Amino acid sequence: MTEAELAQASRLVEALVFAAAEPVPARAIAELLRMQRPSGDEALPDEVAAAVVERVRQSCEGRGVIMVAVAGGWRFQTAPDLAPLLTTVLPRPRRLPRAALEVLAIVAYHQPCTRAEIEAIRGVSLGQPTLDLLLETALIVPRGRKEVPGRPTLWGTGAAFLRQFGLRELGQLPRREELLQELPEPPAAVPDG
Amino acid sequence: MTEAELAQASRLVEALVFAAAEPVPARAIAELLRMQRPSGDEALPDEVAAAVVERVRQSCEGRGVIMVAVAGGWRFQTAPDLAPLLTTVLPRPRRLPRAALEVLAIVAYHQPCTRAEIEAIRGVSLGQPTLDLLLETALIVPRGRKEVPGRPTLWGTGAAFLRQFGLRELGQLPRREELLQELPEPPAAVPDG
Amino acid sequence: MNGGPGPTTGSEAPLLRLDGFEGPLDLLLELARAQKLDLARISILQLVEQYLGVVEAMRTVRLELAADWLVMAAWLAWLKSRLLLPDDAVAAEEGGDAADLLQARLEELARIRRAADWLRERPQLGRDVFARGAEQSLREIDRSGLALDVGQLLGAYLAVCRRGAGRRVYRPRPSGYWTMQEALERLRRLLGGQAADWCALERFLPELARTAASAPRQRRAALAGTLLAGLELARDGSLELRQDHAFGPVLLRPRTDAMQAPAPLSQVAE
Repeated sequence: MTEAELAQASRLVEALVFAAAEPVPARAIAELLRMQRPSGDEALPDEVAAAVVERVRQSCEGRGVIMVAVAGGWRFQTAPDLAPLLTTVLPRPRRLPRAALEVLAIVAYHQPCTRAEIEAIRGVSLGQPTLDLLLETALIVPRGRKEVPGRPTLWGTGAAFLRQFGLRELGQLPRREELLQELPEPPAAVPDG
Repeated sequence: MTEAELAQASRLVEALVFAAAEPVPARAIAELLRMQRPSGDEALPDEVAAAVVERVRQSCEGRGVIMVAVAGGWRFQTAPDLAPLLTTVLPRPRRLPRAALEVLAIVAYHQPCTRAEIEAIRGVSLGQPTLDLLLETALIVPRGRKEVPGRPTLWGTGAAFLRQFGLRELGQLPRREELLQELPEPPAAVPDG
Repeated sequence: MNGGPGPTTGSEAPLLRLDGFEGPLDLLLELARAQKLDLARISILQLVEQYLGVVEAMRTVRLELAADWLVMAAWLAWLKSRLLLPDDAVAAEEGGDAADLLQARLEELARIRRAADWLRERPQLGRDVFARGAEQSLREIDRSGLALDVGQLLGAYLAVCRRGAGRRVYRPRPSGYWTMQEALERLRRLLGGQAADWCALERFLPELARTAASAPRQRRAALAGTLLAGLELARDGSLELRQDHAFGPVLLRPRTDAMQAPAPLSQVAE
């Protein structure tokens, strides 16, 4: 790609990611770039697409709106440091209560798991409001049923979980062993425990 | 404002306009900038707010996403020249209503035929909306007039009919006799000279 | 038993805070943390005694205590007996296993708490970072196409024909015979542009009745109709008819003004 082509491709990727309601997978970006080539059949290596994405990402660094990798794709979001000011003018959804966060953590680490398993770990029953809240926000989703008597539903985290917490994939969660030591600084600094 | 302050103010405005659900009025921008000042009460002239907005607008020029003034304020949108490349057209073909389908079938097998003949075969009158729909889609077209009192229009199938059904010629449709071995002649098949 | 140390040392009324715990396990974890930061090194026996102390103290103030607190207390009392005075090696092993189990449960709960904290600290969408507020649809719906295939078309046609067939039972079938009225119209039309030559009556039959394929009855009806129409037109003077001999061809020609009065009808007819 010439510099001019690269610049135009960057504009296109920027617009695509900006317009999409969900994070845009790298694959979709590469496809768009391929389609846009004068000879649509000509192979556009994935590295070139990745380079264009990286160019866009860098061009946003330090701005008020940045491009981040999340939930298997790319999205624009406001820079985290602006949150205190923005929240004064933007509507804020209610916070997740402690119980909901704990249930979410259990599901994230033990998925797929049943309600009974969740309750056993916390040592208390799972309140309906908590379950409703997690389902409503699609932070947890049903993942089939466990083949035991009663066939209870198995729960797992949904794509909304990754989006909500800005995670690219579940693998970005701290490892189990790390949890009882000093926690790594979010998002993914080196653990020092 | 110092250059650093101006840069930070631009980031904030960019983030606000990006995250807001509605176009952001200049007034709201000025208010946010005032709040951000260490001394919140200090008057921030509107011109300064306007300068910050202009700075953000210019910083987007030539990018894939631009800031534009629309009714009610500022908002981001994808650059107009990119829209055709990004827009996905979803074909949602309509279904023909039953009546139109029947009329079309009659015309296909009895063309050229008059409205009265179509009505005689269907046994109900042919509503204007049905006829209009078929004409609009060019599935049927006028094929001259019948030399009887009133000189009614004769209808036949158009080229769009063949295209729609992927036919090379009308002869590719199954013959009437193949479809209707046991059925008597419909009234319109009566010889009329 | 030890007096139960509150979950937070120095708190003036730790017992009243029992309701603040999410169940017995929560309290146990809190008690364990008060012992040591490293859960792997806490004393299970001490923990058991602390829990039993809290529950006992609680029962002196309040009569009722949720069942799960008592169930846990009973289990821990059993565990304590196994850990303190094992009857035999088997009981001692049981106690050890149960202590390990409790340890593992507390560690898992602690892990989950940390994970929940970690999640809470993440910049959250809609709380700390914001996605685009306004929707921008880049989808266009194209309604111009038609969901229509040959199968539908044929189905519709069959439906129409079946419906029509059913209905015609109650209707007199159109005869399809050539009426005199039709013959009159046809004769007038054809004779209009015709040279004043004699023509056979048969030539004025409708297309259909002239072909061999048509039914004999239809053909005879057409012939009769045309003859009658010819007679009618001869009577009002617009054409002439003639038959040279019996069963010979009936001839007709248009009458022009220059011609004489028509031959008497009676002669021709015979």
